[in-house]
Amino acid sequence: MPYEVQTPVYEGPFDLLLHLILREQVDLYEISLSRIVDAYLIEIERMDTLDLEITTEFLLIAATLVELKCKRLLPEDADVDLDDEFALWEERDLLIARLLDCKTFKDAAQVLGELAGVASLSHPRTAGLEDQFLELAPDLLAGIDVDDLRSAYLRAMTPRPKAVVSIEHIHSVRVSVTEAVEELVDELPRLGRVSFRRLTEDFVERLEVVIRFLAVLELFKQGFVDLDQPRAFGDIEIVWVGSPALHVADLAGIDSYDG
Amino acid sequence: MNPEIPRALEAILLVADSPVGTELLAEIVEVTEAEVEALLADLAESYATQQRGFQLVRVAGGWRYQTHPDLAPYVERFVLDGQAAKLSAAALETLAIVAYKQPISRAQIAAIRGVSVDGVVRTLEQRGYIGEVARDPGPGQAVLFGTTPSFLERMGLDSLAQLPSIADFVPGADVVEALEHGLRVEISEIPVGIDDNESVEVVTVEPAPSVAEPDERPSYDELLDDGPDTGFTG
Amino acid sequence: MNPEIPRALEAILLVADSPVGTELLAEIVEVTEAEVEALLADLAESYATQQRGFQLVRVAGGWRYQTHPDLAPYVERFVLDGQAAKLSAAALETLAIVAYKQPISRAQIAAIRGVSVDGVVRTLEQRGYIGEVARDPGPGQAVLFGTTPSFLERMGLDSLAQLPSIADFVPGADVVEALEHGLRVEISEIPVGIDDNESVEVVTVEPAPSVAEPDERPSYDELLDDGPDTGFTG
Repeated sequence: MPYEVQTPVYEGPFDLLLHLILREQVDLYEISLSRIVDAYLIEIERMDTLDLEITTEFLLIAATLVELKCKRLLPEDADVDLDDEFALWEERDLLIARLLDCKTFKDAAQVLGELAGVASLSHPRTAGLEDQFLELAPDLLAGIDVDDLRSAYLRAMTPRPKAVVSIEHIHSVRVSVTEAVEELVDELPRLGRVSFRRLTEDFVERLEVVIRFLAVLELFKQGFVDLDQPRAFGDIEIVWVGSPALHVADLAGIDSYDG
Repeated sequence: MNPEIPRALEAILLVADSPVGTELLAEIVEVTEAEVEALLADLAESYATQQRGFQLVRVAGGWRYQTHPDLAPYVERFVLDGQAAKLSAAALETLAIVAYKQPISRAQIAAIRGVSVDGVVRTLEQRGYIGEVARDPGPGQAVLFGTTPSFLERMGLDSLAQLPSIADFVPGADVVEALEHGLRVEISEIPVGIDDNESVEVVTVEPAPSVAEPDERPSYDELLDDGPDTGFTG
Repeated sequence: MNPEIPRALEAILLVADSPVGTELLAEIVEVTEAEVEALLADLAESYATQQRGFQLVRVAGGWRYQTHPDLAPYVERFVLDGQAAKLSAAALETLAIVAYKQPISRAQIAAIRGVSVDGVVRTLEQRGYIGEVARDPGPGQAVLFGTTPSFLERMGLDSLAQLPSIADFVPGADVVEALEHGLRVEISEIPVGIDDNESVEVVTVEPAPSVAEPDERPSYDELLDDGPDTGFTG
């Protein structure tokens, strides 16, 4: 069942997360991590444009959130590595710090927007010199080089604003995590090491990327791949560490997800 | 003082196509900067008193003529470009970061915004609102950006000092609390009996048993309303 | 009469780059041409009485603000000082468009810039930076401009091929449309005398009556698919 996308465009993962957390601010103690995580994942799915770079950034935050949530669900007496736990707390604090930073500048941006709005009501005079004075000027091209010419051209050709009305339908994508896992089990042993971006570069639907991401997490959980993210917000490296001739039948049950 | 001076100032500013600094004006009309300032203030006031359709204002470190804001509807009918291209939310956020944190590198802006900012930085640079002001002394020699006089003009500010203090925008304790609460890792909420908690993330997104109606897309709003944890505890 | 009207006239004439005709003014402020004429005469007189440094005068093609002739020595000093003695941003953009898109007609440039460019084109021509290189084969036989050898020399270039590449830049869809539009106007809608007919260019550039919603523009995506240069070669 296709539906129209009406959600606002989120400028980034922090933007979305802030929105999700702060909209429930009225009743602070109603805020639940699970609720936020799920709403976050749903919003990712609802996004109507697929820019892989941006998607990846959203997914990286999603991974942190899911990790926080998993942590919450683990029994206390489980065999938890203290270092891991501290790392997770650190990650959470870092996330909060970044959200606060993001919020600060969002609010500042709003004030700038208001200033710019007021300022744009006044138009400056730009008519410049009257012709008889122009002739006096010794050299009108003084200090102008070809790079200035190039930037002037780009400035002149830069699109003027226009209303963007995007009423696209998201086509229902029939993918399941199981299918994605099957594909990965086929692809990954051959590739050995691959980045998540490479792995999803052919996809046009955001949902497909999300499903692949969940499939990668599934394989990670079952110990068939190692994940590495060398740089914050960078790409995720996926390394196959399972047997080279694994069959899907060897995998533990996977929940299917119909989109 | 030569009675021509205020008239000369009017004439010069009429042909200027960007704000002219007091210093240059003083040099041309050969009076002190303080006198120029006083004369311009008088002129600005006389236009205001006479309810002229234009104003003389101080912006981006100089003086310029501009239309009175309340006439914008008429002017926009005439100026085909209409209003200056509206700044997107992304552009405004990036401008705010650059304005308050300058000099700042592209990577630092991206770290704050949480998204790649290459496109928006390029656009702002093209429009002349930000520019390279320095190079990072470190190994990468990253370009460091700062705001330009055009930025001040766009914001209608005389100088950066007129920007509200960044301290005004630091979120209050309520927001901090909300964030901490929202992201708390709360052991006490562990549902009993879930020791085999694999695919947590998958299950929570998973809409009820959709096997029966494979073609029907579930409504996620419903799921949200029901509370996301239902799937586990039920 | 609405007391805003004379103020609106002041504002419009302040932002105008070239003289504005009574007819267009009357249309914008929604009074008769005779009333506009009377109001402008009053304004001109009030500036004269108050001994302003500027005048409101009627020249060929309409009304404009200009500096009072007896202040020329100050303006000249301002020009010679250097700050104003270079091409304005608008003029530089026009020159850049001609450099990169030659041969190109005045109407096409106006369509890209969104304003009448007659004055600027004349200045650039007078300075010997651009010149007529061809005539449009269409009925209007519009002059097509290109840069001159002396301009190339001035920029330190041996040939146009040495201009910095803009290969990775795709003009906005509305620019493409503007070009298409400019060409169409020139060939099919303006039979003769394009040079004298500033206001036609200005009016035709505007897509639809966007007075009420200046931000709303039609989608030109299909045009973009044709490639950005279609407008010129067609």
